Amino acid sequence: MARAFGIINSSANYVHVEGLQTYRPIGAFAFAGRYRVIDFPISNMSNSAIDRILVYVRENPRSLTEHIRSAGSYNINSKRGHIQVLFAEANSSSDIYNTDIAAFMENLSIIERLPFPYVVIAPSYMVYAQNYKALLEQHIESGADISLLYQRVTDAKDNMYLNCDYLTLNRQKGVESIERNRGTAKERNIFMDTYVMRRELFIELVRKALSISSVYTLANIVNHQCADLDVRAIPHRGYFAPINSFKTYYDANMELLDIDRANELFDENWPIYTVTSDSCPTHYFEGASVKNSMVSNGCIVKGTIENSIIGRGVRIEEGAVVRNSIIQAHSVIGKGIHVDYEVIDKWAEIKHVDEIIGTPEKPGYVKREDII
Amino acid sequence: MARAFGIINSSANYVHVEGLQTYRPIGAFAFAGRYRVIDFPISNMSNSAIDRILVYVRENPRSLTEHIRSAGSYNINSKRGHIQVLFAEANSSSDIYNTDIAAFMENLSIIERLPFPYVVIAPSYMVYAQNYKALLEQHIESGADISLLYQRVTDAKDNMYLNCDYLTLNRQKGVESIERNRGTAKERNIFMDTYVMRRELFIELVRKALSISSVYTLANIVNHQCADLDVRAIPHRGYFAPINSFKTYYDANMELLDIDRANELFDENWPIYTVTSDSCPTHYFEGASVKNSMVSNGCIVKGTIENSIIGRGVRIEEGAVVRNSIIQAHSVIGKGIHVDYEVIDKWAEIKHVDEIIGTPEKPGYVKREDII
Amino acid sequence: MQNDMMAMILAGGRGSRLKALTNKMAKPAVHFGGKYRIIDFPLSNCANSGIDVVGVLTQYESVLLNSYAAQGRLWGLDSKGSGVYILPPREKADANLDIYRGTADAISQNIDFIDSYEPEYLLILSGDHIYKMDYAKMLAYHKEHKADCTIAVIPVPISEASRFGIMNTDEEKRIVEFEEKPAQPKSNLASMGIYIFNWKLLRRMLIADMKDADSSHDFGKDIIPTLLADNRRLFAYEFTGYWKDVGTIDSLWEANMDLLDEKNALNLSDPTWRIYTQDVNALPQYTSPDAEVDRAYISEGCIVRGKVKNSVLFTNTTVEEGASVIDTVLMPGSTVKSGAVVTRSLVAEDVTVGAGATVGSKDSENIELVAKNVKGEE
Amino acid sequence: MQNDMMAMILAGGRGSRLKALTNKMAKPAVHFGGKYRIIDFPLSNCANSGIDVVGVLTQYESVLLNSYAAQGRLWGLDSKGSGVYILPPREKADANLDIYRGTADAISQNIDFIDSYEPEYLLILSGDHIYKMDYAKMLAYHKEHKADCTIAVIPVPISEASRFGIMNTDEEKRIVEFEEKPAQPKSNLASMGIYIFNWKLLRRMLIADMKDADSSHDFGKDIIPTLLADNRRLFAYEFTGYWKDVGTIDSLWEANMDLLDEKNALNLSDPTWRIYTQDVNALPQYTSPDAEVDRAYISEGCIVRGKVKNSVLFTNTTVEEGASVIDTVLMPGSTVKSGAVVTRSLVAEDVTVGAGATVGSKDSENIELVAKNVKGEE
Repeated sequence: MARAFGIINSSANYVHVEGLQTYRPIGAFAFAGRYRVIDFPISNMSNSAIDRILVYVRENPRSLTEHIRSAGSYNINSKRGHIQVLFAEANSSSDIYNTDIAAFMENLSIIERLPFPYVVIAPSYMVYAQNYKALLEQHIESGADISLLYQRVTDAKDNMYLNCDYLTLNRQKGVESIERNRGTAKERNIFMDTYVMRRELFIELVRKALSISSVYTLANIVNHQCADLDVRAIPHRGYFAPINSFKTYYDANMELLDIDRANELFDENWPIYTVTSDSCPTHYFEGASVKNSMVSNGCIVKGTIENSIIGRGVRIEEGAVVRNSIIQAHSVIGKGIHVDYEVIDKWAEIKHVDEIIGTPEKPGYVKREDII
Repeated sequence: MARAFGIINSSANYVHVEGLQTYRPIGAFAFAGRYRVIDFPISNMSNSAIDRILVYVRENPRSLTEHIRSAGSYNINSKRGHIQVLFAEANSSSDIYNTDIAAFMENLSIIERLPFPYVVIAPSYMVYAQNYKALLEQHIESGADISLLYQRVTDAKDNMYLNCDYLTLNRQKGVESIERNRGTAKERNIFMDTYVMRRELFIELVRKALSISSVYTLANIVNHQCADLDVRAIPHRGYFAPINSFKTYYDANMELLDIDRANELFDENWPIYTVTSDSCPTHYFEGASVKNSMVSNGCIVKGTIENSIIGRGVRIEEGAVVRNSIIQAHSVIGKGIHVDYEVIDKWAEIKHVDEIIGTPEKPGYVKREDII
Repeated sequence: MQNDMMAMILAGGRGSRLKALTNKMAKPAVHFGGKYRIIDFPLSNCANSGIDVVGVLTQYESVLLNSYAAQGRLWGLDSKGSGVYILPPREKADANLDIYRGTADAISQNIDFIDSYEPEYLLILSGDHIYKMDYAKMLAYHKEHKADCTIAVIPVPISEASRFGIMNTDEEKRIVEFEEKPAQPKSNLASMGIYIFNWKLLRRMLIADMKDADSSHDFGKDIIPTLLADNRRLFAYEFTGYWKDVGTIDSLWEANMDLLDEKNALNLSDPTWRIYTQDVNALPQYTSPDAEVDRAYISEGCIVRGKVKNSVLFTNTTVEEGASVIDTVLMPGSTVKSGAVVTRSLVAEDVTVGAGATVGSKDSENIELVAKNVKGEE
Repeated sequence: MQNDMMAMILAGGRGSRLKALTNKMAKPAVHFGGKYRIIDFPLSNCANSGIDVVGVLTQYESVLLNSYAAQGRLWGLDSKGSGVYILPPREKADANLDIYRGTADAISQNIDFIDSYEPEYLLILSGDHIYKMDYAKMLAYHKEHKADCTIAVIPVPISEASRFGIMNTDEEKRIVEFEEKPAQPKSNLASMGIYIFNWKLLRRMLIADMKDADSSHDFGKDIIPTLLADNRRLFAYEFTGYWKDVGTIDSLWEANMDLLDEKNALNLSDPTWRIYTQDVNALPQYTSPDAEVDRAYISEGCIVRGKVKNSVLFTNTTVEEGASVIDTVLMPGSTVKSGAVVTRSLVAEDVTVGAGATVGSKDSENIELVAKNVKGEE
């Protein structure tokens, strides 16, 4: 039995991933073909023996609620453990009030009844592997009030980090502030939106945040308390991808075609769980071709696939050529059609055009269930 | 494999059960101590081999989503079957647009992909036992376009039926109209908000409803089509309780203390499933007393219980007397306190007063988590 | 139970003609179709047919089969009131531990288990066959014909009929005669080893059969002939889909190869009749920039850097640079090292074909079974 | 596995002193505490301690136990990578079907099963005891002491110590001697039959033990003494909570009665350490206007119209009008008909005490076991 419960937090209301986020929160985005982004934080928690998890969903809860409905898929004991979705039910009137703090406040009695002294808070919109048990031990040992996880990057001007926060640290790794990264410096300690603290302190911060400002987020209140509390930063190494814009989503997926990079994230001893879809293996017909790609099960491939990531149950018809693209589950690329630099959302069907082509700088997007 | 899928519909937006409904939709109300109202329609479907069920939740989805998260609790094959919650995600701006039709429209692509020719639609806010397999067979045999379930009552002026619709029938049990029961007549064919029809017709009606009026409900459009379609009524006999006001909630529960009446609803060959809470048996201490009551597991009873329905994990302290009341899960009645004609919501604690007493005509209500 | 019928799967076969593959596992646990095991088929059929309770009668070297089939969750058979129960022979108050003496004896020894569910009908299945069948439809047929026993049959070429148990029926499909491997078959309807019995009747017959010293306690040899002799109502239920007994290495290879056909009759991708199996934590299949893949059936977790043609690659197999895999089945976790050439072979689970090695031949009569690691170039 | 430890529960006991209760079920399946079975305790302890994989070694008349314990869902042990596996004796490629020859042999015969999970540590439990224990804490203790084997012990009154296996320890709790039922006990620390072993070491010892013709293949008689003789690091882990071996009708009755104490040490209502069991579809307990209930432990589905005092009523029991149930345990589904008086008794599952009958006496030395229907007035 772990000493901590987990909270998986939603992206802030200023983050909006064009296209994809219209249909589901970032946590429910397909990632690496057969996974969803939220599989990573949940697996991190499950592997760290955290089996009581609250998932805050800011908007469009359906797809995420559907995806995580069974704790059993994540090797979490289905009696002892539980993945529970927190909605912000009362605050739908105006989006600026729809904050993580408001949702925690609304569900505070649930949090107060949990018999765990610590809480680990992780984002549902960032992909990384991290042992939270080790993080918790380090936190307890250090005596800090709050520990924050960060990654030191030397390309902080990159698109990928523009919607992130960064930490300003003193020499003892004390956190002096949490601020939005505006891309004004190359080197930054990018905050991974991951917190460890005592449950009591967490509850105190939630109450305090609301007393200061009705639109404060958890990051805001922790930043506000940096001077008064012992807030420390703990570095993370290895694969890290924040998913907070359309381009970072595309790039983070494509990066996995470097199999060494993918193996950084997918370690045999740190399983990433997901919900099974019971698809059969993928069937390559005579004349098919596939190179430098990741293809999920249940596909029917008669055409050509290159440098692409293909979700479950996709059909690539004869003569179709798919390059540099992410094709999500159950989509169909019709006969002879060329697709290049595109993200094709679920259940779409490309059949009435000759080609649909984006650019490396600005990949295209085809909406869910669209017929083109 | 059944030929139909199921939809469990939410109560209309003009229904509001004082107190209780602030916290959860009617389907999530505690009923008969250990059940929730929605356990009845789900069990009816499960027992009828309908294992693909869509549950439309109009508001406050959390408690209902939590309750029904595992199809396994209802003896529904967890691969083949599935209980899925439909939210009306886009329509939260104004409550009048928040209709069942809007939610079905928003989730139409899910409904269109289901491989079942028929749909059974049942309410999440009415308690009754009904074999839907038999209903479906009768519907198919009759050749009707739509079949509606109703109960003939002779006390339609009673509170219990005031928020219901009633059917006007011709001599062939053809439905001429569906109208709100205003209590102007004693005898009425109370509509049990239960429909059987072809899936294709259902989809057609959803589209048509929106083309006529943005605020039309399913009942509205079926009423509108009564002249054009073959809509027939099928009578139901046995226990039937619509839960659509505070008083009907109280009365429907209390009625179960007549054990013969309770046995009408709880038939050994028609199991009503619910989610287990893993409570231990109830412990009656020396000096306790209990008469004419239903008590769930996990309670600690040191005082007296009479004519009451007690939820799981309730504490009745020494000298406390509970009469004619519904005490919901995890509430505490402190030493020596008298409670009479009350509905006490979950996790409440009565400890600073001598008594809290309602009347048979107007039972009192104590809010969730209140300390009194 | 949803439809008053429970199923018992006879899964005790040693599958001795599958040789090395069944050294450490019972035949129903043998892998098939890129990611499945044979027993996934009857179990998924049960789940999809609305059957809640399944008993699996195991006998020989069954720890792997037992712990696999015990995970009812895999087929959704883990709801309240539902389950997959492994039933090996057991010691009783009044009898010593003994093996099952025949297919009927396996059921007889579990009468108390079956009774505890009070089924109206009992479905008896074999754990050895690859097929998709809706047992609910067979039950409807059984009820419609007011049958005492219904036996699923499949038409076989009359030339091969003498290899099967053949049912001779009248024009109403009532069985008038059963012949085991007849030299002169009168019909081409072969028994698929799938029976629906009215439980009360079968129960009586099994109790009598247990006491019969001359009985071999077998459905085909004892129970069915007795029913016919008693003039009971036995009906044949004709099945016309894909059905295969994968009893030899060649037929197992063949059944896998069938999946490569564009219009293969088994159609594992039909979303209305899924075959469920154990999910593995594996990345999607990865193909390198140099991979060549043509006519193949490939599952998750595979890494292909070489050439794959006309082959079935099970979960987590690896084909390294410059290797060729042709007309071959690679069982889970097997590896073909760089430059190796594997043709017309079936490579067993976790087996490695070393770098540069050559295995199998395109002209061989039989399929090469590669059951042990093959040494490569040093 | 979450903590590198898997558990094996020895559940083969015939429980012959429980007589009629175990005619048709193994002892671990015996009912306890109003709604539980004995085996719910070790299984719930495993679930609550974060153990994912549990093997249950069954032997005697175990169809009920097997099909009960196979439902891993009941204890949440049904997640991906998790499970409860029933392991009866089985036929192998190189050995005939044979019963388990002793506690150690039961583990030895399942080495391949255990190996397939590659555990670092193996937890061995008995399926016969009522207690709540966090095995994760015991494992932490085991690691902290760099032990080869850790044995849970409980202090017993020194006067009773000669009934137990007694561990003599040094001041660091290292076990220096083990005595089975010593006439002159040197310590009061009794073995609870709960062991944590480093699997690699135990595996070697079991293989040696299997070949030893003189061994009785028992942990207490063979494995532990050999470890001590080898000067291995064995430590005692002291447990101080409620622990009871319910091996006789009297002790089973007593353990049930313990639950009536206001401050009973077992505390089944602790929400942080729930005991999980099979849920039944039953209404809440119903009491009629004439019911009298005082000092009782009553589960769902009970109907009380008479008097219940100082008694434990299991799920779905009925006490009719005018009946009295005093100092008694009513097992599931039992009925006390109108006017009957039952005192100091244990009424077995589904047994009916007829109208007006009198059973048991308040002065009897032993508890009356009512294992068959008692005829009432005509």
